[in-house]
Amino acid sequence: MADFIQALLGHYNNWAFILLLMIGFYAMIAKNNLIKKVIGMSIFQTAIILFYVSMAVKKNSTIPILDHGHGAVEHAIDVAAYASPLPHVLMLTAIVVGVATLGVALAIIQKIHRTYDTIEEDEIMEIIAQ
Amino acid sequence: MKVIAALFSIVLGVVLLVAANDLPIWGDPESPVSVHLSSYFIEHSVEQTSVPNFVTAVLADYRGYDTMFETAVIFCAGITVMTILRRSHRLRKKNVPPRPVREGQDIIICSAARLIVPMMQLFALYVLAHGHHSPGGGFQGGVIFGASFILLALAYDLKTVLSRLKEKTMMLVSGLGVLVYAGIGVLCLFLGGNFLDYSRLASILQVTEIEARSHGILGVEVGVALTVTCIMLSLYADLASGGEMDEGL
Amino acid sequence: MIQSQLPILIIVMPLLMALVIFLLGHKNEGLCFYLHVLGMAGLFAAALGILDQVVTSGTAIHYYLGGWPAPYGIELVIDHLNSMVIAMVAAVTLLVAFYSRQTVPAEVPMRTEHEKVPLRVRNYYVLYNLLVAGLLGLTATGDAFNLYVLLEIATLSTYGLLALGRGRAYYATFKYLIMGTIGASFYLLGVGYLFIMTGSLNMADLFTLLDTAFMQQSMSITIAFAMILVGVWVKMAFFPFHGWLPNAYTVASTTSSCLIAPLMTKVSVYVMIRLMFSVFSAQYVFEILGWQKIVVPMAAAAILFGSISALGQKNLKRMLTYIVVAEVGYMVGGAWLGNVNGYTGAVYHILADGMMTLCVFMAIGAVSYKTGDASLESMRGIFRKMPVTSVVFLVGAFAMIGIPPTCGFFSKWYLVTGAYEAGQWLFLGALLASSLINAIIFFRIIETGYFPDFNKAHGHGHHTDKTVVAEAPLSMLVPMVITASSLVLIGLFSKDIINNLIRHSVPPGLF
Amino acid sequence: MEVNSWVLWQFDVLILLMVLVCAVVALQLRDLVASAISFGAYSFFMCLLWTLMLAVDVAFTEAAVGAGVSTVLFLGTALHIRRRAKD
Repeated sequence: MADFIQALLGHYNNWAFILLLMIGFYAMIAKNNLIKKVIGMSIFQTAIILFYVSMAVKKNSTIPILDHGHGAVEHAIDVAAYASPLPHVLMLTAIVVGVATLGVALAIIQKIHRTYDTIEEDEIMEIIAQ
Repeated sequence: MKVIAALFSIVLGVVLLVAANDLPIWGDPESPVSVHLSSYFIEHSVEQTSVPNFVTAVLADYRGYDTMFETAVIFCAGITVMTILRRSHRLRKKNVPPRPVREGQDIIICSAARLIVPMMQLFALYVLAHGHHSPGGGFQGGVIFGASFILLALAYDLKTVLSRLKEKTMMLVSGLGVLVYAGIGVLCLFLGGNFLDYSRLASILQVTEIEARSHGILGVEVGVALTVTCIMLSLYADLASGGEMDEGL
Repeated sequence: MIQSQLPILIIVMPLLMALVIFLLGHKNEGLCFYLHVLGMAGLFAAALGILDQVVTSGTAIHYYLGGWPAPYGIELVIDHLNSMVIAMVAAVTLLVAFYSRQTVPAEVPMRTEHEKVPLRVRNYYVLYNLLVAGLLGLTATGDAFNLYVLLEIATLSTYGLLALGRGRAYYATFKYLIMGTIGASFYLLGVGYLFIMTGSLNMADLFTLLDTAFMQQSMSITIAFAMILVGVWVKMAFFPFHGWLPNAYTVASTTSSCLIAPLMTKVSVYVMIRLMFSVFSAQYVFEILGWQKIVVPMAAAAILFGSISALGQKNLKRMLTYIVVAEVGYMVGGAWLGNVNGYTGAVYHILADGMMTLCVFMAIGAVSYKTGDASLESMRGIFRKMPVTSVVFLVGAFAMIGIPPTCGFFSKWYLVTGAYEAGQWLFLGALLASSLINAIIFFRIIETGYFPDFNKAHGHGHHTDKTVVAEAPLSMLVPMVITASSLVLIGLFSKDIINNLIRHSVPPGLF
Repeated sequence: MEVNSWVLWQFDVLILLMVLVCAVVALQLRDLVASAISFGAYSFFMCLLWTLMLAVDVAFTEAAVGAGVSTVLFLGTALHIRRRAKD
């Protein structure tokens, strides 16, 4: 039992990532309101970012900035003392892509609202079907 | 639909749980992510680029090509939003939903904004310039700079901001930002290196190759910041005014 | 020097051209067009140069961005497979660039008569160039994460180009945006699982790291592969995930659909083939996982579904979009047959289908440009009114059906041979059935176009031509004729293309 | 709990719970403006979480983009359209 709890808690980031992914995915497909769909999309994307960020963590390490400051490095750098920088770099790009998609999605929603005067999916479908 | 969606997301969750089984232990310093490429960056980025912030070094140099397209993505989003939302004078007055009436400008908010905005802009420049040594860089600096304009637009109104920073200038600068980035890359081509090989800038800047990389990173970060500042403001202006550029929130 | 820099030039040239058009083109829309054509012509020349370089040297070109060695920096890898795709993309974009001279000002909604808004035209060309940069970049890259970024820039500009259509375009684009984001996110998630297991992002590096018994048994890697496949399938509108495509492409403007329909799905198919064989291996995909038992019947279902849905459409453009869905089934099925003939057919079909989709979309676009709509009715008597356009359409239709001198025949030949060798009878049957259905569809249109009076005598006698329809303008005819003749040329030179390019790119492990 | 002794795991779990709560609340609220605000809160907690995970650059960006600009963009759109959502 203790092992189980330990395993459960030891991977709690994984749990949260999976839960958020599920929430976001569900909202993207099932929500009727287009804005809610977009919020779901953002949650889905941040969940993936959480996954990448949590894989960069190392035990007993610090942020990925060298604390020697300027100049040449006198002694060897202890790799294990810094969190992995590469996933962070990838996720910076992913955040930017996320906000770009968000902007375009919101612009399209405003345009949909101008055309159909609603942003509820079922009402739009009704208008289109006519 | 809801049932299907719930089913799909549960399947997704279960699949991911199964996959989680043989993932490396969380926080393990010996995991492949920490060992294979990341350790190279931690060990070599200072000696190769003289940038102590590994994230900045990897972002703007080792994977600078990604970042160039990241800037292009932002630029692309700005143009797309502008093209989608803008409408002509003839259609402007028609079909506009009633807007919340603005009850004058609040003196407290306006005065506070006046105080905060210069600080924000200064901080944004600091974040941009100090990205080599502390968290931050072109993107963060640009967003903060853009946010300072958005704050001004929220406190006063959009017209005030757009009279200071003309829309045409704004879009022009956003294009220039990407051009600065790609231009530095092309400059490296002309100097005989590969695309974005900043070490070739050494002959122009009269510094060592390692310092040239550091300066090159700063150069492209400035380009990123220009684009991001202008596009963030333009996204806000377009979305908050429904493409009419007259009044914000 | 310029020889060694060609791989990056093909990507940076459209990016720079987008910025140049953006900065210079806000006053004069004619200037936008000329700059655009100039850029695309240069791009095409560069693409041919790179193709020549690959064929003569016989090895892949590696280009290290920023001068960083392979797994640490990003590299571009151009081999026989993607140099062909690059040449195809460059050719299509150049042809559409010419074609766009009249259609873009006419179709990008200007909203006003008295007040011109050339900004939209300029922005259209900027997005066009960004799309091309994204597509070429994701074709040339050798880095799994870089592929994601470029996929996003390509799709983001696609949203912009599609949303510039009319009426329903916005809702269709929104649907596409949601589906496209799901696809890209799944891809990103799959790459994340690969990354957490191996720590690498470079495709060649991943290939070596994944080639161990531990990795091949790992559940995470299997799921990563599944995620990546689902992500790419959503992007290419493979059968169960195809829902967004017909709506989005039907309501798009003529130029947008001419540009996006031939390119987006084919490049996604290329991405799938690249990931299947260059990140994972043929041995892993076909022997260890053995998913071809599921995927090939899915492809057969896609072909049948696409063809049968196309049969029921009144709107020609919508009909073509369903044919695009069916064609995706051809290529996915071919790639998953797991033998050399299937692979050859799939890769050859990327080239052939790109050109023939372009051909029929351009012809239908010219008809709808002249007559105002794209229904079957608009084709009535078209052979007399627009002879050149109809001949072009005829050639495209023959290629779609798979009649011998055109390229469609050869890709089908290889696919059928591959399906026979693999014993995939369902796929074989679907291929033949789809040819038959395509024949019915296109001969119905040709009949309407060629014998206008046949139906008039039976009740449509009161139908009179309100508008006198003449031939399409020269700027549309020239690219159409070039495309149509290229269909025949690709067919006639199929042996050379296959022997010089495709056979060299066959991954080890296929037999 | 030696597994996570190098961070305050209670704090971590608390923030994770807040993230989940904010996500659900943002999706369930009928008022789109309230929904946008709680999405901002979600982004902010997410950024705290990433700070704890040592991803300072990512957290910085998320604080500026997610909690700042995205929220304003959502608000800008929500005020332009019908504010009540059906679900």
